[in-house]
Amino acid sequence: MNEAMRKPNDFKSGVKPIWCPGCGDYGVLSALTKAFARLNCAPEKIAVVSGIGCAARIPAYVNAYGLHGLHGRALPAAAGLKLARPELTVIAAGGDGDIYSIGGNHFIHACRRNVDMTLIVMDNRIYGMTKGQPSPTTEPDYPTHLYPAGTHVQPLDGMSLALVAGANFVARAFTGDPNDLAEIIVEAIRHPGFSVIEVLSPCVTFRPEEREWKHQIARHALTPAGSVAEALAAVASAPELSTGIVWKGNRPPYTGPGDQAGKRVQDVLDSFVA
Amino acid sequence: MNEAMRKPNDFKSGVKPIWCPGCGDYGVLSALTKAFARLNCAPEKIAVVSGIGCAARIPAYVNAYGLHGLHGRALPAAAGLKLARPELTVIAAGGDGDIYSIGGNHFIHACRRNVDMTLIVMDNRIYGMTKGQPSPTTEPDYPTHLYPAGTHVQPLDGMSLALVAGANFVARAFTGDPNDLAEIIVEAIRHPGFSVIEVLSPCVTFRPEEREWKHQIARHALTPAGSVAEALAAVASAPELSTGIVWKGNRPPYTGPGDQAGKRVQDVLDSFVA
Amino acid sequence: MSDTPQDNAAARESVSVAITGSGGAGVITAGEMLLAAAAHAGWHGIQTRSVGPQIRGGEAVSMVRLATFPVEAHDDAFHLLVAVDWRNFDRFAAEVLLAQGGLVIMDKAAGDVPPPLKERAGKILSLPLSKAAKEAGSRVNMVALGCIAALLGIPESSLEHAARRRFAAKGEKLVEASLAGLRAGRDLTMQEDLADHIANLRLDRPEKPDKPRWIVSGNQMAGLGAVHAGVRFVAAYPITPASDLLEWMTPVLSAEGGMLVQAEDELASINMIIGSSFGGVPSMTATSGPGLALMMEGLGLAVSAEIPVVVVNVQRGGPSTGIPTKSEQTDLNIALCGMHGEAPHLVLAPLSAADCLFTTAWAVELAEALQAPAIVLSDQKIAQMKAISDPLPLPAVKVARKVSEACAPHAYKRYALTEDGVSPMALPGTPGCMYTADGLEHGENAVPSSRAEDHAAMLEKRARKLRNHDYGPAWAEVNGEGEIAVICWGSTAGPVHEAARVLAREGISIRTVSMRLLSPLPIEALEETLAGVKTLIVAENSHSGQFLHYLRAWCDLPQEVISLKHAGPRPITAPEVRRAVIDAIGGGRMQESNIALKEAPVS
Amino acid sequence: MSDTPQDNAAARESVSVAITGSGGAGVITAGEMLLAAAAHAGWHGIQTRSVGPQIRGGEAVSMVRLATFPVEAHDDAFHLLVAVDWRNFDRFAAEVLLAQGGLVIMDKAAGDVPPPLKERAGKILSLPLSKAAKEAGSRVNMVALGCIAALLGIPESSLEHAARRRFAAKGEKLVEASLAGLRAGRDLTMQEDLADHIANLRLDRPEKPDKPRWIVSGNQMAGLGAVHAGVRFVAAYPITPASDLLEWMTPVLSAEGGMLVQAEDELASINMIIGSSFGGVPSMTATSGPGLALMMEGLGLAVSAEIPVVVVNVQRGGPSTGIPTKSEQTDLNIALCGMHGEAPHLVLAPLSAADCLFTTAWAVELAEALQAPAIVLSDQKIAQMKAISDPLPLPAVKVARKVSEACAPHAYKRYALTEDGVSPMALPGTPGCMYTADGLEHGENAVPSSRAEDHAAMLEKRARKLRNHDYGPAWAEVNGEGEIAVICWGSTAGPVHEAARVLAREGISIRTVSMRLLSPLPIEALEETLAGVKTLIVAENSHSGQFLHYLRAWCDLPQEVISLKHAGPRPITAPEVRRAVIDAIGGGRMQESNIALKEAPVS
Ligand SMILES: Cc1ncc(C[n+]2csc(CCOP(=O)(O)OP(=O)(O)O)c2C)c(N)n1
Ligand SMILES: Cc1ncc(C[n+]2csc(CCOP(=O)(O)OP(=O)(O)O)c2C)c(N)n1
Ligand code: SF4
Ligand code: SF4
Ligand SMILES: [Mg+2]
Ligand SMILES: [Mg+2]
Repeated sequence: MNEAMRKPNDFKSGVKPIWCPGCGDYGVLSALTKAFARLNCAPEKIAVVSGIGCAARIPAYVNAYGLHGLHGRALPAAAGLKLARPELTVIAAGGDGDIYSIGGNHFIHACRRNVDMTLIVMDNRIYGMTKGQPSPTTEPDYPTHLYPAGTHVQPLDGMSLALVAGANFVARAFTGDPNDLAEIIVEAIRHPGFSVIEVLSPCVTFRPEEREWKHQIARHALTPAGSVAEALAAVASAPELSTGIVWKGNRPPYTGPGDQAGKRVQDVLDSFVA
Repeated sequence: MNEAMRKPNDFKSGVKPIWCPGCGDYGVLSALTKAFARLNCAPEKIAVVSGIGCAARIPAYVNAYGLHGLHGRALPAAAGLKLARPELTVIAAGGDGDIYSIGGNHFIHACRRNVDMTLIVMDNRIYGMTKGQPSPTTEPDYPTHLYPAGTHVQPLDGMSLALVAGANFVARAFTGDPNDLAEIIVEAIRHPGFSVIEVLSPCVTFRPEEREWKHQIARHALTPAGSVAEALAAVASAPELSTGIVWKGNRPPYTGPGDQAGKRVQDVLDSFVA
Repeated sequence: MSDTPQDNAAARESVSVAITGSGGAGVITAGEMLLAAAAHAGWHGIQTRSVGPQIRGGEAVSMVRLATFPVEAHDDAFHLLVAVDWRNFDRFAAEVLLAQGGLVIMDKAAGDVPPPLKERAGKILSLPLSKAAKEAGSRVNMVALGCIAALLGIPESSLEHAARRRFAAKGEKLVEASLAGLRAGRDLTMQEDLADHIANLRLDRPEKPDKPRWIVSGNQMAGLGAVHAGVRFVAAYPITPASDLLEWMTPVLSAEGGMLVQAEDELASINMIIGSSFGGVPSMTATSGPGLALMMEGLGLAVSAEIPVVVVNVQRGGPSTGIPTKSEQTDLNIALCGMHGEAPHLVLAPLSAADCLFTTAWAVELAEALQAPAIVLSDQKIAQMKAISDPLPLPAVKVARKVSEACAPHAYKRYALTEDGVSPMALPGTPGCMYTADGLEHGENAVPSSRAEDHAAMLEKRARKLRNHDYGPAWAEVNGEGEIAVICWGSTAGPVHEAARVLAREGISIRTVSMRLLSPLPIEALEETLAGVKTLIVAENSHSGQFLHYLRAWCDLPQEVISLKHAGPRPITAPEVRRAVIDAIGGGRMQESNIALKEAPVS
Repeated sequence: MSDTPQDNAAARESVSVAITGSGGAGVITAGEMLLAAAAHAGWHGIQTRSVGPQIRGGEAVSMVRLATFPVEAHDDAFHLLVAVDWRNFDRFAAEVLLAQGGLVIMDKAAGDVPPPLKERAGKILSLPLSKAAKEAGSRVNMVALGCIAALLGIPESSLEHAARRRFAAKGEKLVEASLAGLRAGRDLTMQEDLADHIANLRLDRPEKPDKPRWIVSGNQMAGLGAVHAGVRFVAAYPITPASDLLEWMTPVLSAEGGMLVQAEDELASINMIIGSSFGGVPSMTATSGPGLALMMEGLGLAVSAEIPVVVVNVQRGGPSTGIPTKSEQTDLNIALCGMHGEAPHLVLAPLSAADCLFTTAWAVELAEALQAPAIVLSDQKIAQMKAISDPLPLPAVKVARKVSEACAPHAYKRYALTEDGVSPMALPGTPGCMYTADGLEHGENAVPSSRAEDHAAMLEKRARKLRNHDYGPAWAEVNGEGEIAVICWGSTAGPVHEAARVLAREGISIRTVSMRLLSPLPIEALEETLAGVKTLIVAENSHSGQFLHYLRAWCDLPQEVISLKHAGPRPITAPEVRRAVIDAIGGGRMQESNIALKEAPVS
């Protein structure tokens, strides 16, 4: 393949998505392939790692190496891969349930560990794949089959958690604006360390009212802050559906514990002599 | 037992702790029994729930009901108990590894769920029970047997996470100041919703230098802030070993999803008729 | 029913219909309404579905079997297949086998009939289903249902009843539209020369039941059983195919003064219910394979600390994420042996959708009585099946935990070495009994101990309490006599029972043993039940024969053992069981050793 | 060695010594130095320890056995017991049985001898150990060690060598002090009239080895085996008794260009190594029961997606948190059957501390060759044992994953249905082969599929690749001939081998089968090996007989099967095995059925 000529289509696998017509995740797929084209990555040098959920189906649709693993476990699998194969471009992807609910512990520890990879959270504020139970980002009074009267639990604020936990790049984007999303993905991949992009991605089947998001987005209401504290304040004060990059940190990426003053196998054998 | 006369000793079980002589956890035990005495709780109306670790051994040493469960799982067990038996005073307790590492997901979700109970994190910045591996609060360059050259991973900031995730009461205390700690525990128990107390509790065996903490504590450098953002700023700017209550929120505690518009068993049978 | 499935019965006692079409066509609705109408008219039957991977808009098949007698399982072929379209039909081809000579009805616009079907079909009828729907102002599924009902002889009044129940909440206009569609379908059928087929498809008149029948799913019945038995706290994390069980429970629990909490993950859900049950409230969770895997550490704690909890595990295709929407009986291994250390506990399995009511309630009773975790192994087949049933009585379970009275300080022994192994449990709030429940090995007083003697005594206590309990006759459904026996567990009971019924009519008597209690294995009762059996057919929906090997591990089995097994989307069917029995009678296959197990041929 | 353990041997081929005392007394150090000195002098031996629940400052026992021949297990009684104090000695009483007539040496200040010991002891000697230590400017453990060495006849030069190695890094002053203590101990002993006991305790001279011997622990050897076999990525979460394995690995991996990452929990560690191995790097984790429970879902993914990973599970007492510091063989069930769905995988078990080297390396070889997860079931006994061994050669394993070359777009089939079931795996970076590894059931091209045919084909493929592999002779150590066989697995091999050695000298020949490969069970090889056996003794350190029932589930066993089992802190001992054999020969116990299993009497 001529490197200079890579197009978004070069990054589509041809596998037909199981997504509902109109699902926001199509836009993410499209933006991701655009980003890869802009970065002019070789498809075989990319790996997309995910958990389980509608969003987490994305690896198979990308022409790249993919690992469609376990619900909640995209981040450790992605970290293991990136640490073992540092030359790869590693993307982790999943839904709000996958990353923030069952995967919450890996999320905060990935932020603090700061491996050089990019996480895309496709937030639809619902469990799509299991047909409409509330997720950590679902509003407390939103009625579902499981809770006809709502959960009465405060939603989780993924971006603020990412900031506090130490992510090195934090942004929110909207799937309905795939060029912007592609640009943010490009920046996130380029930025060293762990990058988090929360993508507002409507579930048209179980939350049809999210189709309206396209009219409600506060485009680029978030801009890179000077400190984590400012970034937190910006997230707290910005409109609910704001997009933009809010944080670009400069922590060095984690590439493993490095030299631990050890000996090689052949040299360590002496230590066993009585 | 005459209610007016309960003493700290009434809350000691008589089981001999496995802790090393000089371990900070003795002070937590002592403060906890003092707090119960001040609150004049009936011992049978208290439950102390923990995971696994040196710190997590505390339930058996308290004269109260106790559940010494699984590593990392104190919080869900405590939440289940409190939701099922709301009249009990429920304390969850554990170490920095137990709560922040393997238990990290339950920690953030407990903050956001806001069940009315109190968490005591005995932070010694090490895994004591397993003999000295780094915990999420261990300094990146601290040498251990596992990482002679340090982990190179940024420590986790439990208090900021608690604040962002929605805990309703957040404080830090020092085990070497058991009266102050007892007072903070009393306030935390009295405060509705989920209360988090991070207690600096030296591990004299694997981190002997922590004995010096008693000279380094910035007593009450933290005071109740007016907003979560201010609390975050206070935690960020205060000296590393500050104590004090930094946040008292007013979110209503979660007592379950409440009325979900259902019918009782006898009345629901009709729905099966073809 | 015959060896090669074909369609040559005269007056039908049982008929099977499949309706297929892509998303939005509403074939599931049509199937459910067919079942409802049949139930109303007095027939028995079941309805299941199979769907493609698409979340919405994917293709689907609705599979309905109606009969004059109670049925719990599908036949192995369909007499009538109605296709609204053929999109991706090959995905289901293995699950939807047309009977030789069966009737295919398809929409005129649907395109070519898939070749294998063409070969088997007795007749293929292209009807303008969608056109008629448009003309009637209705939807194509209603027209298809109208056709089917007319062919099967479902009374129009029952069909109308079903339509009204279904659509009443959505307004009279929709009801009228659907009725128009149903009529259009009937009319289409009547215009054709289908006399032969009609004669063949028409069901015998049912006996009118005393009371209106129920339509139940296994998941609903499991929820009902749990709440009826006193479960008041549920913590769970959604997973297919257990989510609808949870969705059924939330409102009922809230009305009964209990609650369902959605946990952040399965680790939280199992530990939450350990906490609530420690507090004295009967507690439950529901999950499926991947979630069960995450709960095993928690279940081990419940074993060691002797805290009753119930886990309803609705099995689906494995391993790993596997095939979430299809059934399988392959979580037996993990349910029996999935904990580290020596961890005796209860494993039960409901035998049918309706039996989920009793078995789940019984699981609650046993868990509470024995202060041990109980795993209920339901599966997608019965959990999401809609089955017609006589109204079910609420089972007479006695749920009672042995609790401790208040006592003098330091006198209470939480893990007292009682004769039956069950020790009175003090609930928080009980004065004087303060103790700490522990997953560390402990002495009678609950204080951790690493002494060999304490460990041995506690291991023995925890095993003894389960071993010595009197489980009564509910451990299995045992029927029939004979030197050939078929043994199965859980949802494979349906086809086994039906095969026995068919064989009985053919003059062949067999013994059937359908196991509900899997752990502790009732070895004595089982060996007694199998006394005199020469050939044992072990039927299960697994690849490796998990059940067979479990039986071998613990029991002396009859001389000849035949393994009838296959995993995956196709369950074991009654005709397969019947064929295995006939082959076994054919003889020439007896063998001395039970090692070189025979595997029954499976189509 | 005799039936009732007593101390009446003449010239000793093997002697067992226990040193006990509370925290800070340094009894563990003394035991390790005794072992080191003996190794230096040319003896064989092992040293283990048992500690109380205290993190520090608790009581401890150091148990040392020295012999003129290689030993892998303790005898069942101790000929010499040295007590620095008696604090909480009852905690260990069951683990430290004094031989009838054995010698007890205690510090003068230690107080009363525990009554059961008093009865068994041939002589009890109160010596001023601590006083002598003070006078020598040394510590009491060195004085005790000096006594012991003198009694056993350990050359002073070897003792000095051990002291120098131990303390050199801490400065010459400490070395000198310890030497002074050792001399003081020797002198104390010499002042007493112990001629009888000395004669009794004194070890035969060893044959001087060609090369200096090693002292190894199972955890070290497992780490060495893994790194030698090519493991370069380890993610793990600390847990007793696996942590020291991890601590051994970190620096070596860093020097070898690999790394060890401490994960936030076991869910993360197993998924991290799945990620790294997907990337092509041989990967491993280590854990114990509770951690293994948390890894089962991940292991299921590795089965389904066919990603090789190795889990070294160092067993400890269960269930739940159990007894973290003591050994047990009860994670067999979970290791074999702990995954949901049909999940064929590898399970191996090292037979001794030294064998951890080969078995772990072999596990890496097999996992990589078969693209499947391998669980290595080590246990606390061998993992933390210090064993004298001839220098171990690095095993000649061939670690090679079948990988795919670059190929044309869309041509690559990750899960191609090859004859041997192993499909070439494309590593990220390989042009043209881009695919998505999946835990959902899939077709050959890795695209998810819920079709019955794909499921059946993949289930069969994943089973076939394990079933058809040629594992060679390493599946077990098989020794001896005879109609009586003892079968065991993992660390129980030590006592079984020793019992066979003793029996051989008594003129009794038995067959021993010590299994290293547990899954897939080598049924044919096993049945061949057991051909002609009339009585099979199944020895295992479990309460319910997990191994026995596993064998029964899959194999035809000999007519008489005797279960020799007990769980918990006391492992199976050689004398127990010998007694079971003698009893079996005694006869009168043969029985037709292998159901009513006999349980061998266990002291
Ligand atoms: C261990 C485990 N628990 C539960 C599930 C069921 N499950 C599959 S996807 C999913 C949640 C999906 O929600 P989200 O991550 O928000 O993704 P979406 O489908 O909305 O894109 C759940 C609970 C599972 N596969 N594994
Ligand atoms: C699932 C599981 N993993 C690991 C362990 C081993 N373990 C026991 S305590 C502990 C950490 C203890 O550290 P911390 O929580 O900080 O408590 P401390 O001992 O320092 O008070 C670990 C890793 C375990 N018991 N269970
Ligand atoms: S259910 Fe929702 S999230 Fe899933 S594919 Fe459909 S629209 Fe998208
Ligand atoms: S090891 Fe550390 S934390 Fe544990 S008891 Fe000792 S001093 Fe306390
Ligand atoms: Mg979602
Ligand atoms: Mg700690």
